[in-house]
Amino acid sequence: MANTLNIVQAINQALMNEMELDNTVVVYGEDVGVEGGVFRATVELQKKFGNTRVFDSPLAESAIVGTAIGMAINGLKPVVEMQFSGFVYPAFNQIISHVARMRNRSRGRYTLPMVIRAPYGGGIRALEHHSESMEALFAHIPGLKIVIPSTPYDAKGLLIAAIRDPDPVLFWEPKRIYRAFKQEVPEEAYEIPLGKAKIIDEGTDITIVTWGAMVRDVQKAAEMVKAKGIKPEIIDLRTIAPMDRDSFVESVKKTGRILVVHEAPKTLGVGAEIISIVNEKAFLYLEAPPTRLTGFDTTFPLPRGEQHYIPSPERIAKTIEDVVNY
Amino acid sequence: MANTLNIVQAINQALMNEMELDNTVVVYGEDVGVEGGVFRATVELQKKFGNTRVFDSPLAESAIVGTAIGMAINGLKPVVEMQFSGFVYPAFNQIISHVARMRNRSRGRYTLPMVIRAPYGGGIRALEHHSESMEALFAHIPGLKIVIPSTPYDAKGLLIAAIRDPDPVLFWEPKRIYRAFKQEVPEEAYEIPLGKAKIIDEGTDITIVTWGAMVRDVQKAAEMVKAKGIKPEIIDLRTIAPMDRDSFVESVKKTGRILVVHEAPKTLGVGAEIISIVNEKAFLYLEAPPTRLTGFDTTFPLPRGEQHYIPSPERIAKTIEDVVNY
Amino acid sequence: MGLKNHNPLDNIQYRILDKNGIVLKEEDLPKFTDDELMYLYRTMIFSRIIDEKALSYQRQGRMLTYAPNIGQEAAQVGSAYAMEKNDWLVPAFRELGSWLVKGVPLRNIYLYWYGNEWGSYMPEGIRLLPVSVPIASQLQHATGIAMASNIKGEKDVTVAYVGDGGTSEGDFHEALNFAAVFKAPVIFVIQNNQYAISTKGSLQTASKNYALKAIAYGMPGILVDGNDIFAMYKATKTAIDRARNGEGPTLIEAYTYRLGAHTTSDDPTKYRDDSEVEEWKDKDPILRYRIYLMNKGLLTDEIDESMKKELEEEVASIFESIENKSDTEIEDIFKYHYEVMPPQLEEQLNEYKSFLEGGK
Amino acid sequence: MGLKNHNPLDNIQYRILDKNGIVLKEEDLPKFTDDELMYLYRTMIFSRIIDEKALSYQRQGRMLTYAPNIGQEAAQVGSAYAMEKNDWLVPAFRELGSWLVKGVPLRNIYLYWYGNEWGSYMPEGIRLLPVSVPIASQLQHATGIAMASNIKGEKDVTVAYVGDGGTSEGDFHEALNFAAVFKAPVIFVIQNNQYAISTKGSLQTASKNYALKAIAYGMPGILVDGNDIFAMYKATKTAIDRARNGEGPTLIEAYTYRLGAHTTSDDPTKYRDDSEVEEWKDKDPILRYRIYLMNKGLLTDEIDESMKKELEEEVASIFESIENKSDTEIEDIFKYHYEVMPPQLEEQLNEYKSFLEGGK
Ligand SMILES: Cc1ncc(C[n+]2csc(CCOP(=O)(O)OP(=O)(O)O)c2C)c(N)n1
Ligand SMILES: Cc1ncc(C[n+]2csc(CCOP(=O)(O)OP(=O)(O)O)c2C)c(N)n1
Ligand SMILES: [Mg+2]
Ligand SMILES: [Mg+2]
Repeated sequence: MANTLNIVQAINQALMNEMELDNTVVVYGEDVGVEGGVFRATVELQKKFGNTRVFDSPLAESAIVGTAIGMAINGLKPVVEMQFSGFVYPAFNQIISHVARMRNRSRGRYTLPMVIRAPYGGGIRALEHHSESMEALFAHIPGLKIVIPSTPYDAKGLLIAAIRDPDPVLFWEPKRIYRAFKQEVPEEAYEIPLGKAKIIDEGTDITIVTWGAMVRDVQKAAEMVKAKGIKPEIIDLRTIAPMDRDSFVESVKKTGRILVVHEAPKTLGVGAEIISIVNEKAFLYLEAPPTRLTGFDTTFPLPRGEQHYIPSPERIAKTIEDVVNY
Repeated sequence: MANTLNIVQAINQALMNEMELDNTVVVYGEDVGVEGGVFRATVELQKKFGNTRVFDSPLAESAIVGTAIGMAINGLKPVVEMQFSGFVYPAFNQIISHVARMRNRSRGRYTLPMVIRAPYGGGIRALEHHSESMEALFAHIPGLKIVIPSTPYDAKGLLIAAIRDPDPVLFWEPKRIYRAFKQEVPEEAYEIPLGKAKIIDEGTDITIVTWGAMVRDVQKAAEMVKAKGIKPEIIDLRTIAPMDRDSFVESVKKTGRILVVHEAPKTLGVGAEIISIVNEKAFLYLEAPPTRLTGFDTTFPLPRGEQHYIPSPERIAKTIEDVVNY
Repeated sequence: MGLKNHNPLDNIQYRILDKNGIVLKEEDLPKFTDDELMYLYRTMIFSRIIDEKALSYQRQGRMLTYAPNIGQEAAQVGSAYAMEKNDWLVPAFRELGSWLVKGVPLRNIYLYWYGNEWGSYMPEGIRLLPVSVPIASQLQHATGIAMASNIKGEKDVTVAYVGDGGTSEGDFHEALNFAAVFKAPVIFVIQNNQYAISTKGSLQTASKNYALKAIAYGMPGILVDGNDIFAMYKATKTAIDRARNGEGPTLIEAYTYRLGAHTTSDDPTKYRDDSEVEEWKDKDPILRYRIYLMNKGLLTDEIDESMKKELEEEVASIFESIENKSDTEIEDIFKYHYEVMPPQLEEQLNEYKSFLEGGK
Repeated sequence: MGLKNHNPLDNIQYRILDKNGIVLKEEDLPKFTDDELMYLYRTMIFSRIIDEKALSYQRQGRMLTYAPNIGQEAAQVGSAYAMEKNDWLVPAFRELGSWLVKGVPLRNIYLYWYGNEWGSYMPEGIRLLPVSVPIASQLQHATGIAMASNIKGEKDVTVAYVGDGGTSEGDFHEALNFAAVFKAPVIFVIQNNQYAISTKGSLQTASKNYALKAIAYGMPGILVDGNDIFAMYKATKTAIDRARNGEGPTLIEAYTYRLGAHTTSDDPTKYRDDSEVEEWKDKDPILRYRIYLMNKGLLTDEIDESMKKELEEEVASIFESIENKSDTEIEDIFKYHYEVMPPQLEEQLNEYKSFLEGGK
């Protein structure tokens, strides 16, 4: 059985499925219970599973993440929500000092099968701190996994895989496309393996690596350049850490060119790592400088300026041409 | 007048000088007052300037940084200490949400002339969380500056420049070499400009970029390879963000090869950014893959394993040879 | 009044004016001139109109998200009015009434909610920080500002706001603890509007009220009827005087109610009953103050109407002055990160501008 | 005893055994068998010897940094002894006595301070988390473990430790608030040893004591003479029984004193007077308990001597078993980050091993 869902509905269904299949899964966070989350990702869960397994917490991110660590140690699989990824920082100490390290510290005795979900990224005309893309911060920290889906189908399969993963996973949801489009999604639970990128368009002229909401912008740009005879290969990274390096290294060996497109600031954004890996693994194949098209090294602007920040399909297309014509 | 000081003494003298010259400078943090800091960097300050300007605070990093924001807004220049850089994370929200953004948010009305100092890096046989090198986290955040000195002379001049800087500066001190060697340091205040790297050894065969405690290890490695006829150009980055790109870009144009050496984990360490910049600015000059030699993508090991983590002069020398002989 | 006589453990709200506009504590009644009394009324009405018009602009698609203050005007105006001009105000994000008392131009306030960077620019001379979105984080700044006043030997007091939800954050705890340890001249005002978005107080804390949390820090706390503008003024004034006198911080809980939605993105019918809201409409802080002024002969329906009309026109004209004319300049995105723009940023700005100009 | 009768606002320490070994509250005296009484003594002595020997190894350059517990043995052993086997213990880093009660092998404890990763490995069956270095962060885990017990309908109770300094961190506040809101079966034990490294209590908080901070969360708090093993046991047991009975969390302040340095890197003469230390040596928790046992006829100088000798030998032999034999395997640095090692890590491990082997 399949149904047609957008990303936020697919996430909701993933939670429904897993809570049904595994009664150690619990869901909590700010406003996730009675209200079902400010983006409605957890809607109906409390009604269905009761307020022991789905509940509203006090307003304290460090405690939400920190108690999830304790729950995971004591046999549960907490899936907690940060209301926006911009509000995860009060919990940063818990994440870097404990979420990332408990398995290593305890030599495998205490593992943390937990998921931290958060809506992430810009472009929804929001107030300050509601638009950032800071996945690189977490990708730099040994011991973490971070996943960013770009379609309803992937969102559901990746979230289920994240919940079942024996290790902690940060699951950052591109809220700009929460409701942008629908897709056929199986009703039952299924997994999409973490750590595997996906080639969503095969091509020969340039490798484009991207993820999250930018995937659709890249696809639009690809249509524009295809009209000019350029054939891009598009890779949706899906898991940011640990990264599927082979996916783009192999692709670059074929295309000789690479462009990374992301919303996050340029300096030390994930693009920097991808380019460095390409240098290490495919240097002799390179026919043009590996290139980044990213957000600026500025704070994400408020709504009346945000149109400038996220690389537009037009800018992406222009950059693809520049790299191909190098 | 000059005297011979190690790094921690040079830092202490910088604080002495600036507190004397500018009575808006205040110093506080955990154990910095009566005790003079666990590494003695603030020793004698309270005696000299009284406990209104130099004081011990309760054990709460978010408050230490958060109150410094308020003080800076209200006309002071706070220089606060995080006891170890591994304990800055409770303050991460204050740093990313406010330290980095207050000037931008307020359109220049509220600026933050403040400094956050912390001993950083590994190699002192310490307990968990006392050895990390996480400068990349801060370098990714728009609006921050982060400085890492490598000598007593630089430490003093850079710290004074940081205190005088109208914007907030993170000042990460390589504690492994706090007392490793002494240098002639002028007694009076002087500045070394932020944002400028330093070529500490000129050469023609390979550009090596490094900073902090690794500088000395790189110098040792350079001696080893010089014996084999290789002439490395060594750049001490000094300011990690915003970075002096020209320093290494120009150097690579000359040498055609670059190696970045840092203690931090490889993935999304600062090396990734340097390599990406080199790709963007000097692609056609490259004669070998830009290379990183870094800490592992693991938690920094406890003392009985730490000798494996930090790249040794021998490993550096070997890697230099590999890149030069590519 | 003395704060000592109002132990928050007793869980009794400090109140001067009851919900029918009757003065309960003549001896505590602030000695305001008629002008002052009318100014306070006008400010509450102004706040209400700014909210209502913003909500209607938002419904018409002319405004972005908006967070209304309806029902909390007395808590805001009453507390802010106890401040001197040089005192610092550190807001959370739902303190419109306090901003107005502080003299922030409505233009800025609307620019902020309109999504323009200049909304957070405070004109020189107004000691007010911009909105702090990360809940409770601003309390640290307030304590720091107040500590700086002490260090500099200046007599300014800082007043900081936080919501009931905000009391659960670690920053609340640390800011109050620092304030008490350093005897910082800072007043923390909790606007307990009983909800943090959809989350009720009983899910936020197990303590009987929020004011008593002061005890943990060795500072006085007082529970106040937040819909009584006199009580809010009096409690805040007492705390400010105390702070200015070197006696340290105070925690004030303004027990009030958020009559509207959390923001325009929120639908409160999902989590609370209309009957609860109706009950609180009865306790509307403007209502009771209006009766008081009428009883006193200061206000008539006519004055009231013409005041509202005038304010409505002012609000409309200010909104129109910014509508569709407030896109952020590209340079403005880059300009304010550092005093001197680093080459990286300059390069990114130039690259982008040349892309827009169709160049390379 | 009932917690209700010990209001921390009164600032009176709960005490059963005074510093001269005299029982003050016969009715509260725990009903221990002679074996139990001797076990408690032996454990405190064991703790003391482990500390003293570690300090001497450290002085000889045979041990890395070490954080001694001297003076705090009753607070630790007394509280931990009130736990059932299945109860969870969540330590900070200065709870040696509690670890011993929980049954952690000394080998692990010494491995930890010797700088070996396996020091933090807890043998299966022992419900104790590893040392948490970031101050107060562990309290969140304790609350989470206890919430999970509730969710699963299990009756286990969690006991968590924090220092006086740790109470200033935001995590302390959030963990206690969550615990109270969710009625989690968790006991927070503050070991108030009066210093956070060099920082005295008066610089840490303006409240009269730490136990009264419980009031802010609507949970019971009790101030206990932390050098009285009976009082520590009794207070913790009462709180644990309460928690197991579904009545939620309790905050216990153990008022004690750190007789030694913060760690071997610390020189306390820089910040405190010897006279203060001397005064507290008089209140040594082992001293008063020793007198009690002697008065009771359970302990003689002879038994005491032979017990100490035996324990000293045990400690020495364990230390020797790890000395110079405890370098971390290279694989061990990489192996425990994820259940399945990602290719990146595998590559780094292999590259490094081949470097060591002199290969390419
Ligand atoms: C650190 C942080 N977490 C979450 C949010 C999202 N958020 C915005 S307002 C709000 C509720 C605030 O409640 P309260 O403090 O009672 O203030 P009120 O909205 O009632 O004025 C939340 C959770 C935020 N802004 N910051
Ligand atoms: C978050 C954090 N900040 C700072 C430190 C450094 N540090 C280690 S122990 C300590 C003092 C702790 O004092 P207290 O909580 O009273 O415990 P005690 O050492 O007295 O047992 C400090 C500041 C740390 N470990 N973690
Ligand atoms: Mg509220
Ligand atoms: Mg202590």
